Amino acid sequence: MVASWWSLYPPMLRSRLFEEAVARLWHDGLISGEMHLGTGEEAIVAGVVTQLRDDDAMALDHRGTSAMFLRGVDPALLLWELLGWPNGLCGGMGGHMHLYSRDHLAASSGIVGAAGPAAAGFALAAQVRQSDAVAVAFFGEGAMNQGMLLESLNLASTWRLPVLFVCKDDSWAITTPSERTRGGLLGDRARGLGVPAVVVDGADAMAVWTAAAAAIDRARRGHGPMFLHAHCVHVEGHFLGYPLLRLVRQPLREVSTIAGPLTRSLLRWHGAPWRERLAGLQEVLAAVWQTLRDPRRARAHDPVWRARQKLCSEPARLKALEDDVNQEINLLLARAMAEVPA
Amino acid sequence: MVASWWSLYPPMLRSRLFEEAVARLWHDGLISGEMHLGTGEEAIVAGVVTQLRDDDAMALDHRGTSAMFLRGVDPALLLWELLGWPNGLCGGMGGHMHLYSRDHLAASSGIVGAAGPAAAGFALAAQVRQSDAVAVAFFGEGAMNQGMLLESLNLASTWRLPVLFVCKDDSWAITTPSERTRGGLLGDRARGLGVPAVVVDGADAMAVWTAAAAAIDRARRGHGPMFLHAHCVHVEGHFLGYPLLRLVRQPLREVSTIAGPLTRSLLRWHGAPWRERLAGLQEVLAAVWQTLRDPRRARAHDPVWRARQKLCSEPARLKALEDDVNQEINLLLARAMAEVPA
Amino acid sequence: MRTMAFTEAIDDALAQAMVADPSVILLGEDVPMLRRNLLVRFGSRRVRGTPISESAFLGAGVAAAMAGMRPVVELYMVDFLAVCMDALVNHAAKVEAFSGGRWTAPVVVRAPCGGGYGDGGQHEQALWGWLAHIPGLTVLVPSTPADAGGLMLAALRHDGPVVFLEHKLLSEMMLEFLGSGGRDTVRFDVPVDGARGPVPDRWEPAPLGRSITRREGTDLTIISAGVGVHRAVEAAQALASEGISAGVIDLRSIAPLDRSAVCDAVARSGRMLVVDEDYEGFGLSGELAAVVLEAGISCRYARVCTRTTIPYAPDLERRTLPNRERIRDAARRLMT
Amino acid sequence: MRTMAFTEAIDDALAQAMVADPSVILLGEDVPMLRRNLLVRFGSRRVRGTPISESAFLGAGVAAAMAGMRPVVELYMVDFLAVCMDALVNHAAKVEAFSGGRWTAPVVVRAPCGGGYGDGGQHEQALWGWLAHIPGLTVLVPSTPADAGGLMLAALRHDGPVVFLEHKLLSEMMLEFLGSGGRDTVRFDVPVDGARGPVPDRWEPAPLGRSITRREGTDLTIISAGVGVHRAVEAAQALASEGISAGVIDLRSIAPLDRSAVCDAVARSGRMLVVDEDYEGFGLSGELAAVVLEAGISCRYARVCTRTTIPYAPDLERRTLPNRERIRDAARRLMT
Ligand SMILES: Cc1ncc(C[n+]2csc(CCOP(=O)(O)OP(=O)(O)O)c2C)c(N)n1
Ligand SMILES: Cc1ncc(C[n+]2csc(CCOP(=O)(O)OP(=O)(O)O)c2C)c(N)n1
Ligand SMILES: [Mg+2]
Ligand SMILES: [Mg+2]
Repeated sequence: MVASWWSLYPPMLRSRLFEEAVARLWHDGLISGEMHLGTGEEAIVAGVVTQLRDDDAMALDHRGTSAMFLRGVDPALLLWELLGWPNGLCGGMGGHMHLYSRDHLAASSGIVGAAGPAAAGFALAAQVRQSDAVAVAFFGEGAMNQGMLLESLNLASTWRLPVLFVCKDDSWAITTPSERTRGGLLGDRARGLGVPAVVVDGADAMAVWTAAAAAIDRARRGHGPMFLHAHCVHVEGHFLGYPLLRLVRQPLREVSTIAGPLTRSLLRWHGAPWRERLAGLQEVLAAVWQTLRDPRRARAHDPVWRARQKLCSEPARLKALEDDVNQEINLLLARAMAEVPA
Repeated sequence: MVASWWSLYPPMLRSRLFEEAVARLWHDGLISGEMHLGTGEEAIVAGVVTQLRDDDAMALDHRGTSAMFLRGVDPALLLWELLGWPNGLCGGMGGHMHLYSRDHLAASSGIVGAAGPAAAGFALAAQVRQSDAVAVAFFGEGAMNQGMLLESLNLASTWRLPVLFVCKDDSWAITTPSERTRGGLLGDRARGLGVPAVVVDGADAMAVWTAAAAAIDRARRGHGPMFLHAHCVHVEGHFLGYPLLRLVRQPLREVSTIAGPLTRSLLRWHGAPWRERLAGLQEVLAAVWQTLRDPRRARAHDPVWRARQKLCSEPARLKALEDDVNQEINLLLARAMAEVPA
Repeated sequence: MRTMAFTEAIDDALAQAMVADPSVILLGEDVPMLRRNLLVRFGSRRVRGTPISESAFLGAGVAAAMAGMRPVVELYMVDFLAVCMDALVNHAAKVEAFSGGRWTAPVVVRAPCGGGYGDGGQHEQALWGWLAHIPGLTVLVPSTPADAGGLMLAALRHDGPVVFLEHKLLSEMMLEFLGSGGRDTVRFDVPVDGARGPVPDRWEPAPLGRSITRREGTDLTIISAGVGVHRAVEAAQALASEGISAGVIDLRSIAPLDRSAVCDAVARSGRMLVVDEDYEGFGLSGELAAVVLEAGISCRYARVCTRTTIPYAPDLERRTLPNRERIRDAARRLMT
Repeated sequence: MRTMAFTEAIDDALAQAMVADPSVILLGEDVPMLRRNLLVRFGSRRVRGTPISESAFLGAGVAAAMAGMRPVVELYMVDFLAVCMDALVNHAAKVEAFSGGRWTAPVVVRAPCGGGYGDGGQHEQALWGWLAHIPGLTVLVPSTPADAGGLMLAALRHDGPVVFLEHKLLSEMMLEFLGSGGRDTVRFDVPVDGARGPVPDRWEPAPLGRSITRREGTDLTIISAGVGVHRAVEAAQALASEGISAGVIDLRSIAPLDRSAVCDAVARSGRMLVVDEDYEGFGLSGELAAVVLEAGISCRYARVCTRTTIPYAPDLERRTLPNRERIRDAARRLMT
């Protein structure tokens, strides 16, 4: 089976609309705690997950809701879990950072880097059984500084485990620009641990699909792991309510609370010489500016929009498709929210 | 100051004779527990340690006795510590895997990989103080699979810490040949973490000295860490009483105890098909053979012997030198063993 | 006298310490943004952002401390100590012993802890009793802004490793960052006296290993730390209306433990109720039982602790963490 | 009835399990050499050597267990769990809770533990009470070859994560490997009944969470695990000659804890003496005190535990680990 934009656009759109619905529930206060969405990385998730087989496994990080959804986990169970209802996927015990579906061999973790050992373990089970199932690990570029993930790249290569390591590189780790904390190149890093690496445009679902297909095929044939490095943008920042975006979106409300203490502290007696203080201020402002005018936020980089462009030539078919997806998500929400738990 | 064979041979010989004395004490049962000696890696240790400055730091692994000795820690204090006497370097609390000398900013650890973060921390202190002191980390190639060491290579590179990472590659991790557990090349691994790497013949003290000198100079000038990859052979195997060497040295005594259970188990009903059983047997025997006829154990690869060769042209001067060293070590032992604690 | 929020107080005490001692440095993930007020004052040489490499930067902090620095190493949450526990357990805590008392590692590990805002079981653990099991570690759990600042100063003066835990329910800033995310559609059960309060104009180090009595009581002694202290005080107020006089001791320091204060109070009241947000088994609540028995004091005993992995769902979470109702019921049972 | 050495018994039980269940696999550093007898019988697909990457291979073992395998993940020593604790604490122990009871991680972590042969403080820790603090972990500490094999089988049948600790002083093989290294110039204080003993011809799983009474006694109850059990029995024999009748309970399972057996015995004798090679504070000895107090039993209590980092020097090491003399003195004090 090969992919086409007609086969890749629907899952991306479904994921986007589903997560936008989740965002509304979160803003309404119906979902508690942090909420890390995958809006902006749909091309990577869809490009990989849509070609997994029933017996393949997935290891996810704190940002796995979209992967679970596209893997075929009942979306109502997902919503109920996020709402913390007893009828949720995990009975309300896990929440979005701890989504588990045994039927799908899919496990999440809020511990950065944990997707590496987990995927290696799923792949180990397949290898011991001498099946040709594979395991996928999804993680961010920040996780590539976490020892357990580096170790598991080496473990997968020495045992030739059927693992696809997918690095969704949004170039941020919460408020830290990752180029400030990374030595070398991630692809070289993977190769130095024995895992061949490919770079792919994470906004191009077709490119991701093609690269992933080759890697998965290779793994099924027993040739070991691959490292897929895909760049993307997280439209909502690290999580919903991301301070740096709030600063940009509601400057009046947010700037005051931050600017006051910052300038007071900057001007306090005793401390570093001016040069160092201003360098520090520069470091803070840089992060804000980078968020404020991140060119990657332009619509042209939105993977869903880009996929849609490929289909504009057939407006009628496109409209029908989008109507279907819209209706599916609306029905889902209506159905899910109707079943308020006892 | 530059090195010459006349300046490098003495420390190597001193280390060798000192450790041979330690080995005798261990065999006599005066030293308890494991004993990991550095016999065979003198060229690496001497080539690096002899050019450290008073304010430089060392982070050592379980095999750090020789480095402590060559760094100038009172050898009597070392012996007493290994003997577990209250007058020892650490009052008998540490033993050879936990040698600490605050005056020398030298710390050991029995936790594989821990030398990485420790050296980074020592270097961090120097950097914060804006001094040009450096820190050296000594570790084996097996430690290069330990997450914390990989992490600290990246940390050192992003912070441009003055660290010299010295990998003493004897190609064994206890009974495991390291090529079986390593993906990629260690130099590439370091580069993928942002640390430039050089390979050097670990049996050639002069080559090590030259490479280390360049790396240390670079670090002092604020250009960040380097990775030195040096191969060596541990003459006594992983530790004194290394089973695989005993097997080779006292076959009659050792083989019987091992061969019996092994063959019985090999022939038991129920288990893997023959092919797999024999592959397993092969894996065991391979390790034994590799130890048995390791060409690297030939005298020509002994760094101390090789250094000595360079000096044979001046037999008189050489003899005088060796007599001095012999006498020094003998006096040390006499002095140390005389002071039996209350 | 000034009034400050919990985290504000800690950072203010840190600023005072950083002025007095140039060897005090801060490092951790997002520290440049989370401690931006300190960054713009003390510069990026002393206030450093790290990669997500806890084992490396905590281990580095330990060695930097051995080399004379006073590093405050921040973990994003105490739960994540699990990925770098070795640096604390096998190194920081053991340097002094291994060196025969000749060398120490005065590193301060600062970590948000605790639950009540919906992040679930990998992000809301307390773990203070777990850490206190290791000889050589000092573990501090302040419950008010004044104690938070004073104990941070004490931690920086202490000549060994200290774990300083900052409860997220007391930290306006953390709760805003992780809990509400700017929403006014969510509420949290925040102990007001813990989240904001009076602090001295100039910080003095608080005594290590010294508890404080938050409420006098003759019928039973409730012993707790962190948010549990406030829950206990509220429960004690309710119990008073039933004629039960419950005293509340705030340990503040888990290790070293204020054995004498605990023994005195329990010997007098004859009843000990431990309220511990950390896990029930093999932890603080057990140690307190042992301390009292070792002193030859016989008492009635009960504990209200976290017994399982902390659930995500708000109502399950509320029932799992020690709450007023559970404390009150346990106290009533102790009286019968 | 056969006679076996401690480690021999464990490996024999493993072999039986590997025959019965193809999903049982072994992995860890040097496993091909340390378990060579199992390697040549079951092949390198099921008996695997690993890099020195505990976080990766323990984490992989946890996930492999979730995928239906029964992995026995070997750590070289329990002390090194500190570098990979996250896989146990935040994953293996929490999968069942996070998944709402729908998924579990039946991984067995096998690790040598304990001291008495001169490796020092980073290599001789017990840590069983520390591990037992985490909800969801089962922690087993056998003291005889028969229990060792039976508990390993039980661990492999259990539907959750189990830490199986193998005391090095009971393991002829480990002691030869790490302690004597072929020397006949060194001696160790090895409990003979623990190092070698009768084992069944066919292994049956031992019950989890069930202790066993090693010696009956009316004056006081000594509770211990692992090597401590043998030290306690020897001390009890000596005490008998002084007219003190001390019973000894071997817990075998630290978590779950055999509360009823402990309470029954202590209620009868009125005196509890905990002998624990793990650290004293915030651990097993405290939990036992709490268990008894919770049951409303008043008793006299004392504990003989490891109080500090374990020293390297043989005599210091002997005095730091629980020994007969300390046990006897504590027992005598309990009687006065
Ligand atoms: C071991 C650990 N350290 C720190 C954290 C806190 N944390 C949660 S997400 C995150 C950033 C992760 O960045 P990245 O891996 O790039 O993923 P992204 O969020 O950008 O998708 C951090 C530091 C954690 N959850 N686990
Ligand atoms: C974290 C950790 N895992 C395992 C061990 C057990 N161990 C001690 S030395 C060693 C082998 C180390 O090999 P290498 O790093 O190459 O150093 P070498 O002994 O060869 O010099 C191992 C596995 C340990 N001490 N620490
Ligand atoms: Mg990222
Ligand atoms: Mg080696």
